[in-house]
Amino acid sequence: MFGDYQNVVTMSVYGSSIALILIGLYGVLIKKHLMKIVIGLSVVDSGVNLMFVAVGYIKGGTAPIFSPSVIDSKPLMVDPVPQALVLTAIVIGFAVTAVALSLVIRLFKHHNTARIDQIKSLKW
Amino acid sequence: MKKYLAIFLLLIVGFYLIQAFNLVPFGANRVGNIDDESTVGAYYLKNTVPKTSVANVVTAIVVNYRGFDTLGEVTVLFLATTGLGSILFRKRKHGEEEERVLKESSQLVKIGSRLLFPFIALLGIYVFIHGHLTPGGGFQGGAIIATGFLLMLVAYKNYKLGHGALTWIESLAGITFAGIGIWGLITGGTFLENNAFPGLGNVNDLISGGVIPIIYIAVGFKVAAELTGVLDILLSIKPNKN
Amino acid sequence: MMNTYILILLILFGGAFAAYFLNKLAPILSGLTAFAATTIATILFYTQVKIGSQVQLTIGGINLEWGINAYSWLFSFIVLGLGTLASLYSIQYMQNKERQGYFYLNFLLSIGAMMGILLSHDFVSFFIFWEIMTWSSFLIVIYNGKDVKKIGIKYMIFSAIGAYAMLMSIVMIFAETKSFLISDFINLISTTGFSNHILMITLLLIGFGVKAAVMPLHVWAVGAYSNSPMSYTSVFSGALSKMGIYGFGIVMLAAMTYVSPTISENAGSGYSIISIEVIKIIFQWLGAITAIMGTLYALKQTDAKKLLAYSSIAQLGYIITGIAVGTKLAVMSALFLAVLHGIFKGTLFMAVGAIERQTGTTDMTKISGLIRKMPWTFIASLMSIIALAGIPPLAGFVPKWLLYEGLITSGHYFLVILLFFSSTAAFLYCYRFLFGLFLGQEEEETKNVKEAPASMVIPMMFLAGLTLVFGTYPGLLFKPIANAMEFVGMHDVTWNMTVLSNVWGDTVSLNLVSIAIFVIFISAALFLFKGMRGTRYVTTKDISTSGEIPTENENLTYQLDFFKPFERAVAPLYKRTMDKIYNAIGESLEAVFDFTRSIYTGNGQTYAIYVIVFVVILLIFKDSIF
Amino acid sequence: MIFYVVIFSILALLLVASGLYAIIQKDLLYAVISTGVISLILSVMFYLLQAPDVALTEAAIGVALTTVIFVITIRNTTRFEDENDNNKVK
Amino acid sequence: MVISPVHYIAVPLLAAFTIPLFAKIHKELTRIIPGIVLIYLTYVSYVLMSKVMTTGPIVEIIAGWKAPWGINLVYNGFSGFIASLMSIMGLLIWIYSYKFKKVDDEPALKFYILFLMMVAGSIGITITGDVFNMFVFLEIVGITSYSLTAFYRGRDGAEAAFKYLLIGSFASVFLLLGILLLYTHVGTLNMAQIAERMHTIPTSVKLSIFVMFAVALGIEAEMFPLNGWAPDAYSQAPGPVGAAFSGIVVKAGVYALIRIIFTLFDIEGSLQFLIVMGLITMIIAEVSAIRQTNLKRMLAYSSIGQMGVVLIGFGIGTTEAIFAAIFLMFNHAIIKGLLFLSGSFLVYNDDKKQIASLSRFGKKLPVVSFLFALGAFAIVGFPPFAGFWSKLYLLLAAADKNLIFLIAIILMVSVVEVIYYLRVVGKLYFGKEESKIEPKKPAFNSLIVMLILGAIIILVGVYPDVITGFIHNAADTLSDKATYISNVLPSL
Repeated sequence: MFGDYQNVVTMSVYGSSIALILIGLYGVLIKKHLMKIVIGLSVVDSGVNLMFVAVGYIKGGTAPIFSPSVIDSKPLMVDPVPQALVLTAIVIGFAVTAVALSLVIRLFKHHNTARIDQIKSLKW
Repeated sequence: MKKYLAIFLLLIVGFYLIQAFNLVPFGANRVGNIDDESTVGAYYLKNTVPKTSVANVVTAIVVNYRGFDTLGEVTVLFLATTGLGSILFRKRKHGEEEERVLKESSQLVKIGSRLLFPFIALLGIYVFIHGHLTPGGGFQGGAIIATGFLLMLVAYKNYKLGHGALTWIESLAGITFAGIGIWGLITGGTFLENNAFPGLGNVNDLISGGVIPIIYIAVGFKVAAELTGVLDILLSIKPNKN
Repeated sequence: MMNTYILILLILFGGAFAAYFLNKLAPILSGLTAFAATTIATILFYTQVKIGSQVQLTIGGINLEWGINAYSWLFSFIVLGLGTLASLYSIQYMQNKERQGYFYLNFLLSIGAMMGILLSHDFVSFFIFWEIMTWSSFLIVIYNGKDVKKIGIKYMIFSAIGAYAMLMSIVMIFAETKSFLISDFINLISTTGFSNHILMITLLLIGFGVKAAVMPLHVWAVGAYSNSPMSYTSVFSGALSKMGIYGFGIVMLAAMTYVSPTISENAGSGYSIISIEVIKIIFQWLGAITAIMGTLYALKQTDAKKLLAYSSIAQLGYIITGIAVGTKLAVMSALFLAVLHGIFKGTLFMAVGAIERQTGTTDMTKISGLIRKMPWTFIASLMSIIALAGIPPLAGFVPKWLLYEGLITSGHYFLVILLFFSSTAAFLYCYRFLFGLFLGQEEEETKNVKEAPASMVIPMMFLAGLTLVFGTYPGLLFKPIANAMEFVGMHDVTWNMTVLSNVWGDTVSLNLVSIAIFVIFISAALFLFKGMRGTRYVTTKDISTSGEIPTENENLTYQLDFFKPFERAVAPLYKRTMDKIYNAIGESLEAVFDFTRSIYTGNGQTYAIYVIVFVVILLIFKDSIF
Repeated sequence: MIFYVVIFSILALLLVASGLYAIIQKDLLYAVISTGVISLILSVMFYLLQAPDVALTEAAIGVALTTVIFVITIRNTTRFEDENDNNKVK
Repeated sequence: MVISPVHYIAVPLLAAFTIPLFAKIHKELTRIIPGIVLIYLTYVSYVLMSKVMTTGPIVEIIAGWKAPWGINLVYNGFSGFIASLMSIMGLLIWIYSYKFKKVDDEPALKFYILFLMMVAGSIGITITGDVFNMFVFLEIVGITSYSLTAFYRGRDGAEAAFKYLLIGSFASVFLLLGILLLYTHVGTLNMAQIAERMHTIPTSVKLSIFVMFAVALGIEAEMFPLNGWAPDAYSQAPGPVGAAFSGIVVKAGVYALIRIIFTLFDIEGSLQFLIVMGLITMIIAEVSAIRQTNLKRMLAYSSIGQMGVVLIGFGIGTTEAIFAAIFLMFNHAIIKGLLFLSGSFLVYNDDKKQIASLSRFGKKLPVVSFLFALGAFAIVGFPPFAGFWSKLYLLLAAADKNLIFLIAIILMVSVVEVIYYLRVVGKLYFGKEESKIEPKKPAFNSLIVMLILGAIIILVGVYPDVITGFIHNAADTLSDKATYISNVLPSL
């Protein structure tokens, strides 16, 4: 489908998803602000989701839906399983993000700061 | 210092990720010959239409083949709402009215939202009713409906969400999902088995696929209710007054 | 037979819980329960149980075997005898003290556990009972609530080290023999040699050595002995420490003597440098050093409890040396001393307990002249002290005689010198104990002191009487000892009811000696009592100082700095180096441990970095790790 | 199909750029909107990769709802990553 | 309706969805219904376990699709034993926490729902036969744990929960990546089929996948460098939740890790890896506990250390060692449960949960203190309590493989454990001065639960045969991979 440009597409899909994962992890590891950490986590999630869909893609495949126009021709279809999994993953990611944000709000109200290096009353 | 260490570590992780995914060429056919059924993907592509009469294979997987996952996922949302409620709970002073601390929106926004809301809701409902035929389904439809509610919540300072109604919808949808599952057990089949109706109908009809559309509608309502609940809880927090 | 063993243990353990709960009704009931339980157990044991009987049990897929043999039979005297008498003694001793239920619970548990140890023919039940004994005695050590950290925890740490060394050895033995039976272990040693299993044997010996308070492992003992209630200390020092000796004996005697001469000791093993002889020599010396150090420290004490505690350590040192030397005479003396030490040290601790109960202190600088107030206690103490010092006609003479003879005949001259030195020094603290507490001038504070109640005096007098009996007729004890030695493989032990003999043909007829000394003693006593009529009693306040008023620095009592010149001579030995080393090790370890937890910085991001670092390490080295 | 190649490359570049922006930007509001942009681009990509279901979900949840709850949180905490900047605004 | 493993999941879910409705009828129902469900789950455990012991493993398919096409639940000796343990612990902790909060408080309604789902999710992790389904259950457990950790507003629960969430998100990311890579190579998500096709994956990729799974599940199993969240979460969560963490949630994590290593992968070095990681985890955790002044934190470190020992047991790999490890899991659930439950009464009125504050509580709270001391004695492995046997069996298994060095280290660490536990016991009965803090008298229901746990500890200690039959069966099941595959995929 992409001919000689196969590598470019591979690079841009895989590369951007791995880049998103790494950028997100960087944010989680380095940024001190709790919000930034949660943003980082959601960026990582985006990267992983993209990876799922990218891996399920098949060159020349169509969306796995047997609409009336294609039901008889039985065309090549992309792998539906990663898509189903990623649906679940997105929703779960949202749920976790919501809980994380609520914790951020509570931590901010409690400590009046949102910097993770200042919130360490529990240690050792 | 810590920054460079992190970058260094992440580059190594990235290297190994690339190495691992290098063996998974983009766009290659990993499903295999569909008639072999050597992978689950192939099996689903081959058997979904004849065995479940559902046109959208992803829907069939999400609701039927891996319906158990979806039940768990709906539960995760439900628990997130519950957890949010407990994490952000605060005792209301006696007689204190529940209110969202938002600026009053302009009249234009208010009217626009009110006009838009039914259409958004309708779109959402359409999306999850046709989940087994076209792209979309319970999650997408539910999320769309939740956006509609979001619009209303933002536009109207004291938009009253019927909490009782929300709970009812949430619970009934959940009970429907789990109940259909248990119905399968009661009738001698397996949990979530698609045997509530005698026939599965014709592919691409609105009424087809046995319980799959019903479950997806339940999921839609549930997701909509949960997401709205999350938004409502988050919007009712009193911001700091410092 | 099975029923009897289980019944005995049930009575003791069940009695423990009964005593605990009866305390809620009336404290006296728990004491009575303890006495009843020990008495019934003793009667049952000596009427129903025959040497050589065995029972098999299976628990958790492990085959256990219980039984009694001549060797454990010997030790049962101390456990049951001392247990019964101490529980009788406790009734009055513990009167009006708090938490009696707790005390009797653990008291009976430890007696039951000791019986269990003696009944065990396999290592698993041995270890189970050993641990029950350890923690129940620990609970009594901390009963007072004084110095829990310093004494109780120290005791527990050492016990735990010992017990886990033993456990490690037990699992190693099982890996080798696929059996937990002690007899199989002995077979293993005897068929494959001693030096091939040096690690497991060393570990076992460490385990037993802790309880027997052998030299580098003794630091817990003084605190533990002096901190527990005296009625228990008599059992603790008299019987519980003997469990260490019991195990030590099993390893050293059974394993050593069964080794068949055909096996080359150095055959095919990495440990061949260390042969059985080395182990023996190590323990001979450790025992001797323990004896000397114990004696020297005992000299320095002003607290009667501590004095006795150190003295116990010293006596255990003799026993260890005797067993480690391993000739028939030495072993015989060691086992004799093991039983005898239970008797006289039990008495002495009871006597100190009686004094403590009546006067409220055991500090020898504070009380003196109790001879008139507590005559029975005095007599019991006197006899025990004589036995302890090893003077005929009381029984202490017998093992000393045997030990020296055993050492000399086997050529351990230097050990003889050491032990002789230590037992000479022992006279000093014996004297001090008697003098400090009973003789000398009466203090004002002890004016109203009365003799202890009969239920406390009777056990003391009974035990003191035993020293006389065994001193005159040592053969009463020689018989079971010879049987025990027969059991562990030392055949043809000769003994005589009343006569000690040596290889040079000298004989001591103990009958004659004791009759002679008894006559002398009686007449001297009569003379003293008669003579004392005319003397005047002076109190400590009645001092004539030639017109000069004494300052506080002047030493007016004998008790303080009693042996100063002697102490100065042996001062370098008093530095308590072992204790200091252990403390230093413990503290620095704890500091290191404490540092470790700063890994958990409290910063969530740091934890996240740990995760990534871990992932990176695994990814980079995945080919070599997996 | 050079068209797809170009689209994919542009989308990928945008994705990485907005990812970096979301992490680097000190103003959290912009950072959050940037994550919304990521989701938007992602949903286009999903559509191009023949995953319309996922694209819809990502559009509804990722673009709208996630962004909104982030914004609500910012309202309840601070707007800027640096504590000093927050004071400036007030 | 025949009782089948899916009841473990379906019934709690249905109940959780209905509780908000019942709350409208009567508030009290919100805490009664979870209890009824847990009683039912215990009954299910009883029925299913007796079936498993007589007729062998139960494989249940979901939605009518046979494995590998659908999701299936595998209820065999091992997963069944752990699931039963979880449901019983869940029931006991529910009884304990029955009067935990007034139901008029709104979060109290949520507490019982969250708790019920935490138990159900852990059971789900245990009995599922599908890797992605495991991920979903892991997230259920995660979300409930985060919320429950942050449940109290007075404590630093939110901080602990945030750390937990941060590390937990790492776990889900790595787990997802691992699942994805696995799926691309074998084209299936069913554990049995993955196991069967594992040999087709190139080694280097297999190792990468394994690293991802090991890290993700290692986080849940509290393996050393991944367990920073654990002490915080344990110490800040409400008492019963702490008990549930150590008795139920960690067990699920360890179970998942073990299932992955033993059934899914066939990597030779993974067992040595388990031993080494277990060893490091144990040493660091126990050593960190020694000067801990916060009682709950001390218990948390001890819990982590015990999990390290469990990993060592599984790492040794022989059937005897696995037996010992499962026994240890059982003992740890019960004993640490007792310690957490009684400990939270001891420090109930001290906000900082300091050990110093329970000085001489032996008099004020005799029964609770006694039970705590019993638990302390049992966990350090004093006979005749339950902890002794698992330790003995573990050491025997290690000695059988000639791992002398390992035995020595385990025992040395045990000495450390003895020290810090007995310090607390000493403090409890013989502290220097009486603590000024007034203790909270335990409610009747809590007391009953603690007494039951104490009785189990003594019963198992005196007569371990009551439980060893089940554990033997579990150990045999785990070490037999071929049977697992043929049970799930009979046609292949």
